[in-house]
Amino acid sequence: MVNAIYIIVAALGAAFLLGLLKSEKRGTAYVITLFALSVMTWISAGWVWAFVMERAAPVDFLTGGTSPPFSINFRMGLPEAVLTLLASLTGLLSALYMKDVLCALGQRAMAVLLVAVMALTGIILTRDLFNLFVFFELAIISTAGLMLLSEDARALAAGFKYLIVSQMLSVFFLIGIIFAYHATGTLNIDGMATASLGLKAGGAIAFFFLFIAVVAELKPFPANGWGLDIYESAHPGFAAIFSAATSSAVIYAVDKLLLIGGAEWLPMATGIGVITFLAANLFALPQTNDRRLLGYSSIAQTGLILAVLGQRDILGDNVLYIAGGLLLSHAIAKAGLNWISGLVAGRELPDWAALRSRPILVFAFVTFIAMLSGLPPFPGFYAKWEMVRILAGEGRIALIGLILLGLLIEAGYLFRWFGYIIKREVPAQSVRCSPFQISAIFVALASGWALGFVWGELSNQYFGHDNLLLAIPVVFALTFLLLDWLPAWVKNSIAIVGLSLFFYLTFSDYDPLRMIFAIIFLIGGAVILLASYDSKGRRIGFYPATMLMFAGLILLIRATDTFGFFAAWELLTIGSYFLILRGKHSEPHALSYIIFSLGGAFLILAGFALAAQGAPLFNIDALAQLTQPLAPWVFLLLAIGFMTKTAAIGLHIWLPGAHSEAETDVSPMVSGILLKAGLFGLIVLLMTMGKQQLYGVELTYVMLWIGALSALLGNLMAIFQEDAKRLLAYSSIGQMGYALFGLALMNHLGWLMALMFVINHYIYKSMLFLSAGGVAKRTGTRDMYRMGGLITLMPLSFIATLIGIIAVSGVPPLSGFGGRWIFYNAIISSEYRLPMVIIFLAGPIAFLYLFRLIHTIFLGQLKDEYRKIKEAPFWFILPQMIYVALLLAFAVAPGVALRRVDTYLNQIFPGGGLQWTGTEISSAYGYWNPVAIMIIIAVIFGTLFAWLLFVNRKAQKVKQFNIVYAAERPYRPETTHFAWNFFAPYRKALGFLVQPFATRFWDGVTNTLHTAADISRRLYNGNGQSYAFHLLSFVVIAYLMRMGA
Amino acid sequence: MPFDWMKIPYSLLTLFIVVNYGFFLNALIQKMGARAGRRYGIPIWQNYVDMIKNYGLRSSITHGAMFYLGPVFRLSGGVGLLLFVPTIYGSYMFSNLSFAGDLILALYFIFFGTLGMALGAGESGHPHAAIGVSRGLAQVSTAELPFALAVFAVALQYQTLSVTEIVAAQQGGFLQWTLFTNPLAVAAAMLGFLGSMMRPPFDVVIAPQEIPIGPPTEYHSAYLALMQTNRAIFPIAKIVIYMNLFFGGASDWPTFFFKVFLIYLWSAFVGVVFPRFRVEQSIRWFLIWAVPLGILSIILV
Amino acid sequence: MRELHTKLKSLFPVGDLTEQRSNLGFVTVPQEHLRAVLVHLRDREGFTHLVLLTAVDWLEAGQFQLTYLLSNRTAGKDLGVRVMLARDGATMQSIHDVWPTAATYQRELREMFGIDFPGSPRLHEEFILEGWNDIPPYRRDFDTLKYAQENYSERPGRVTHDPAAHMKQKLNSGGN
Amino acid sequence: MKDELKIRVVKGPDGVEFEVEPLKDYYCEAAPTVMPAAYIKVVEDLFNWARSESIWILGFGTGCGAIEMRPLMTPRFDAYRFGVQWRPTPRQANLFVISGYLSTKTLKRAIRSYEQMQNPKYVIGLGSCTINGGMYWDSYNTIKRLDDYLPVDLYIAGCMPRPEALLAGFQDMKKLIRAGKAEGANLYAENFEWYKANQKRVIHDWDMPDYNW
Repeated sequence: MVNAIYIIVAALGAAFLLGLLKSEKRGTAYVITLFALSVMTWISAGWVWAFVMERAAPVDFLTGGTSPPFSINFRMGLPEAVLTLLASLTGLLSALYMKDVLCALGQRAMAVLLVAVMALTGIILTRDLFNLFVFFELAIISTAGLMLLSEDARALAAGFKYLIVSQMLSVFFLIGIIFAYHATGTLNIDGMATASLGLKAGGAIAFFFLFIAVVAELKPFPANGWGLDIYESAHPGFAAIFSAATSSAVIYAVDKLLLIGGAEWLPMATGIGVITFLAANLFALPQTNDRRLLGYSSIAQTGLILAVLGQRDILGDNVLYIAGGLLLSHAIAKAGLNWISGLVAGRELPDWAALRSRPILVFAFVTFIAMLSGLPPFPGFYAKWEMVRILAGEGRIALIGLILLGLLIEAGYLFRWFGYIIKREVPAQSVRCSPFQISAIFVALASGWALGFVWGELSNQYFGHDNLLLAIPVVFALTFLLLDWLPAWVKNSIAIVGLSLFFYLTFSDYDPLRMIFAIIFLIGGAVILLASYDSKGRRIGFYPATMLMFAGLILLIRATDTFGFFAAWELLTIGSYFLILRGKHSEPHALSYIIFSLGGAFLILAGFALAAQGAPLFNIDALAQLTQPLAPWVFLLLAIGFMTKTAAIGLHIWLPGAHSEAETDVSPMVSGILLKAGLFGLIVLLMTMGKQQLYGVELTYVMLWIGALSALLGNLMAIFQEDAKRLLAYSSIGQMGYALFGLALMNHLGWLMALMFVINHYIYKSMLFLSAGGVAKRTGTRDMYRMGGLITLMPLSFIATLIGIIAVSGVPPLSGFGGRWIFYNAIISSEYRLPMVIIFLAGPIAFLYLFRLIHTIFLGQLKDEYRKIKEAPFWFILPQMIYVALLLAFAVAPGVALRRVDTYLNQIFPGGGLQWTGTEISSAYGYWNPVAIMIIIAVIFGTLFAWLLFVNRKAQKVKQFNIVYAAERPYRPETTHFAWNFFAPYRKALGFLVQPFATRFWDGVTNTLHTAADISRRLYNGNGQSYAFHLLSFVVIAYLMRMGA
Repeated sequence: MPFDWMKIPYSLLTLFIVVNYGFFLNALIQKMGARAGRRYGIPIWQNYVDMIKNYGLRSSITHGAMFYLGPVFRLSGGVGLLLFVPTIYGSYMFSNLSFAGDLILALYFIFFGTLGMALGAGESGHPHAAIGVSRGLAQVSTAELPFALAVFAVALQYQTLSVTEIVAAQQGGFLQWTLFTNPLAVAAAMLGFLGSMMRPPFDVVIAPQEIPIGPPTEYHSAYLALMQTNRAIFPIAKIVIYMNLFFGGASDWPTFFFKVFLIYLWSAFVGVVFPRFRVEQSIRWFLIWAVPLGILSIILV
Repeated sequence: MRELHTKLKSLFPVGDLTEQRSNLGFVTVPQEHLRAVLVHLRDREGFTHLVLLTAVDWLEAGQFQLTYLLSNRTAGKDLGVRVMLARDGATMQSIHDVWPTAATYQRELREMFGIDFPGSPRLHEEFILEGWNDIPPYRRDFDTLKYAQENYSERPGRVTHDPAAHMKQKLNSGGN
Repeated sequence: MKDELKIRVVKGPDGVEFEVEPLKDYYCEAAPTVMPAAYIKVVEDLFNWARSESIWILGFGTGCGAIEMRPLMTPRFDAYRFGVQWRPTPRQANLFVISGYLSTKTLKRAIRSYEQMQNPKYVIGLGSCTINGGMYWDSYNTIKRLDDYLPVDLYIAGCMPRPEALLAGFQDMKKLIRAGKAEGANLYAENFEWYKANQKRVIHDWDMPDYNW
């Protein structure tokens, strides 16, 4: 093992050597610089290898054999090794990245860079306070020097402000060191820790100075205006170092200091951290400048890590895993993002759309923001999970709330940014980059995924969770990243075969209830994917996203513990987000989808964490063992989380846009399949936890009301839509309301009905979405009133829609009736009566929008421009016809799917099931015979039809204007087709019910956040004096809070 | 249960009786309306003549497949509705095809004809047809609500969804009828009944002066004859449900004729007295006057 | 009515007042002053309502007489403003901007009399007649009988009686 | 021809332009045909009886005679007892009462409505104006002989005939129908060219297909 001192030596030596070179020898100088950085990286990597693979023990050593301040006290342990590797690697990559700049500026710049990296490694390695101070000073000066590398004129001012603030901090630091040395007689950190500095006279104030000086380097709120100026004006290569390496080093310094301070300083760290995290994220929300946004995000992330360090009293040894995961995620992602920002010409966020010309950069961007947002399979995700789990176990609920809120805001602006990249117009100036720059980014990308794997392995090792990157569905999904160069039809075939094969291999694993979901997710997904054969070309990005969603769905039903469940939930959320974002105008809708989904996911996370009470592995079934007073809260959190996915009323506003703006074959996936994930969650929840009471309120009763209101308002809103797919989307809200209602009834038949709805809704909603999508594809519009009379041109789509609406409306003989029949039987045996009134009202309202759907599209008057359109593409029709067959089959023989479930439900709700005698199905109250119904209706219908054919055999087929028109004739089809605002009288009577209250509420929330951020942001006026004042007031406030107490 | 082929002729017999009674009753009610206006009104056999005439028309047109099927849907709905409910209580002969399903089947099958008819009318391309359907659907969405609530109240009261069992529970004197045991539900249902009979004040759907008779504007000849047949069957089929649920059912044909007549008379009586509501007025009317009764009946059961 | 006439006379070169009743009078104004007079009457004298706009064909004089009948609702007075137009190429300025309803009257006059009102909205759309292909039918030089005989087939056997003689004969023949 | 009936070029959603010819694309072009009576005489007799006892009048009043029809619905005359009723749509009507003078403009609408009725269909001319022009004998826009344009089964003379006369006319109409002599629709189909020529002679802006199905 190479002595760690050589890390410092290499940098210093190289810097010294650079000074000797003639100024023309810039190439040589650059090579020397790279070499030095490589050596540093190599040494650090060697140490990491030693600690990880050979389980080496940490090494302490002193330079020169004397104790500080006359020598330097170093320690090399696993964290130090990793962090030095991080710092030096970032330095190396940034140097590569800044090749042009460095060569232009000459040796001195390279020397400063080397010194900066050296100083950072020094901060990480040193174990004594004095040298910490020295390295800090070095870092500050070299940072200020590096600032000048930027071509930005503001960099000079920013560097100067930075110097002012830093010198103030240095003064504090020095004073602190003096007092501390005076009190303990040692400069060694561990020595001070054992000497219990805090207990000594003046020790507390000494530590306060030390602590505040280092923490202030982390740019805590509000003393961070200067930091932002640096992020904004520095060269991106340097900003990467500043963001990734510097903050990591300083964080580690804080960590070391906290060792001295002991437990009583931890709350302060947490407080500062959380406030910084929240405030910085909030301020980032209205940012339009990319680098400033990155700056805010960096500040926020360091704040979060500080808060985590502040929780080390309860996190214990896990702090390394959690803080490390967050820190490395942050460092890699920020370095990567900063590097990418150097490739983008414009400084506004939408200018980043330029990245679209290079898919690999888009992929890198996604990876980085996923790492920042703590999404699987990256370290941040594991860290988030463990952190929340442990915090919840110790009852630190408020802290969880604040952190999750901050994460949500962060995800909000990051994904908004991603939306810009995917959806905004590509600016004229494209991405310009050298192979060096690309390789730097690529290394960050690769290490991000590698760390994801490492953290997954660690998670497996320590907490018994599965490594997500080893789960077969996820691997299958990620494989499509590599296969993206293949034509779409090949990938589609692979996807279909993959889904079917997975089902074939695993179908024996599922109980009847899960079986229904497995069939819908896997086989159902494969059927919908048939429609994807219609797309030509390569369809970059579609299959990884789709398969990621399906991977999430599959893992969801296969999950046995809460971690697996939650990870699957997040996976399907991200996958579906990417899918939805692909729609032409879906940018804002995809954003609201991801925000609501993540919000819901965080509630689920909190719920699971609360339930686990700190246990690392918590089986889902164990939810059943929860007791008062915990159980109802867990139930509430989880229920709201799942209801976000089923778009229960109030949480529904993301759904209409997201489902209607998605691509034609995506809409059925997200509507027919994805919504079921929420229902599955609710089923699991209700199955394990049953009825819960909170403050005397039966929570399932509340759900009953929510379900009923969703059914009513979803249906009501659907009838006022002009857009076919929006109508279907609102109808989904209503249908999910029914299913929610059925589940919340908490009896055998209610559940059976919900499951019947699950199956039915999958079939007919997928079919209707495909049909509407096919029509929209042919007509080029989704506005129903522009269509009309398409029945003769698109007969198969019409048949699909016809069968679909009969099934949705619940009219016999199709399968929707079975659902209604079970529904009635279910509510008779339930004691809740009032919410049913609402459901009853909702029922007939469905007819209104269903009729509108079929009438305004297929019936009525055909328009001029659509006279020559063709039937929807074969690949859209094929799945629709499969669904027609399925619906008919399911209508005649519902028992095939339901009988086993019925039996299975007896385990949960004993008794109250159905009797299946022959073809007749009966309950305690009534009976029906689907086969008989079908035959009777078919016979009656057939007889009458034959009779009409006979008497009417000479009927003259006429055309669309051959109508009686009060003795006039129609003028144009547009003015003859009664379609727009079809239910005008209804709006007059009940329109007041569909005021967009929920939309207004959520708009209000977002606006409030934005306004608050906008007002507070004026703190940062760019004035150095103000910043100094902020810093002082921060110190004073911190002092008062700590010492005054 | 093995299927009994005798059910078929029996059902046809019921159908035959009900069609004739329906034609008779329609004419009778029309005549009574005329008498209220001091006219003689149509001959009692007029509806038969009209139907024969319509079958006898030599030419007809069609606007397309759905237009063609509309009346078939309509009449199938009527016939099916009739046959899914036992007509005469305690009679095997006139229990029809009620083995196929219970009350819920009948309730949902009501919409079968409506939906098919609406689609057929829609394909005619006539804006008045679409306007009529729009009005009809809007109105029926709240008119059905009190009825649905009442049905539910009755089902709760008797703890069954089987029509036969509901009737059985009402045997033993007229005081056992739901009318007396659960008057609120009956009141709600009978108000809802008005809304589904296409008579004033709820006949804006087929407003002849304004949107020349709405959905059937384009229908004629044999189509119209089928629809007329349905107009004879459908109200009776519907009234049979009301009779069975609320008025003790009928255990022989005279009782059947009498009760059906009285229930039918109720809508006719209201119809000749009141003018017409606009759609949003009738929606409000049902929500304000009928639905609360239904809710009360559910809560108080 | 007389004061009004006096007042008008002091402002515009209007002709004499023809008083039909105490509250209904007619004045003639030169074509070029019509607009000013109408606007004055509407805004200053309270004649806010254009009751009708019609024409008389003075074939012999070679003139059309346009009558703008205005009403003062509050005072209960009506005033007809007349304008004489040359019959050949009859053109009059449109007043649809003073009273929007005038546009409809003007359409009718164009169709029935062939008087042009340049600028009036939808002036050249058919108003009552459809596919008219002769001179405007309200012009007195249009022979409606001849037109009817030429265009519409007659049923033979139609005879015309002098009503007085016919009735006398009928009564004398025993009242059958 | 009206603009909306002229051939127009439209662009489909796929960007391909094509022609739309409203009179061909939006209207059925078939000519009316003679519809034979039922093959079996008894059946035809039954139908004729039913037709005569169920006369549905198109609710379309053309002239001042329209006001004479309204009293028929009132208690004083009560035409319903004779099986006569009014239908709001020509599709369901059998009898078209031309109730008074018929301007050329209304004639166009009358023709359209007549053609939209189903075979067999009957026309009654009410009042002298439909017979020989009546008091509109010299009008520039009123036709004088209805039977030149539509096959009239029965005229009711008078200016105006009172409702009683109409009732009597209906009874005569019934006799004609029952005797199988009211074959106006077939007459119209047989002499279609002649009727069309007459119609087009007076209707100068013919803006509809030759036969309005």
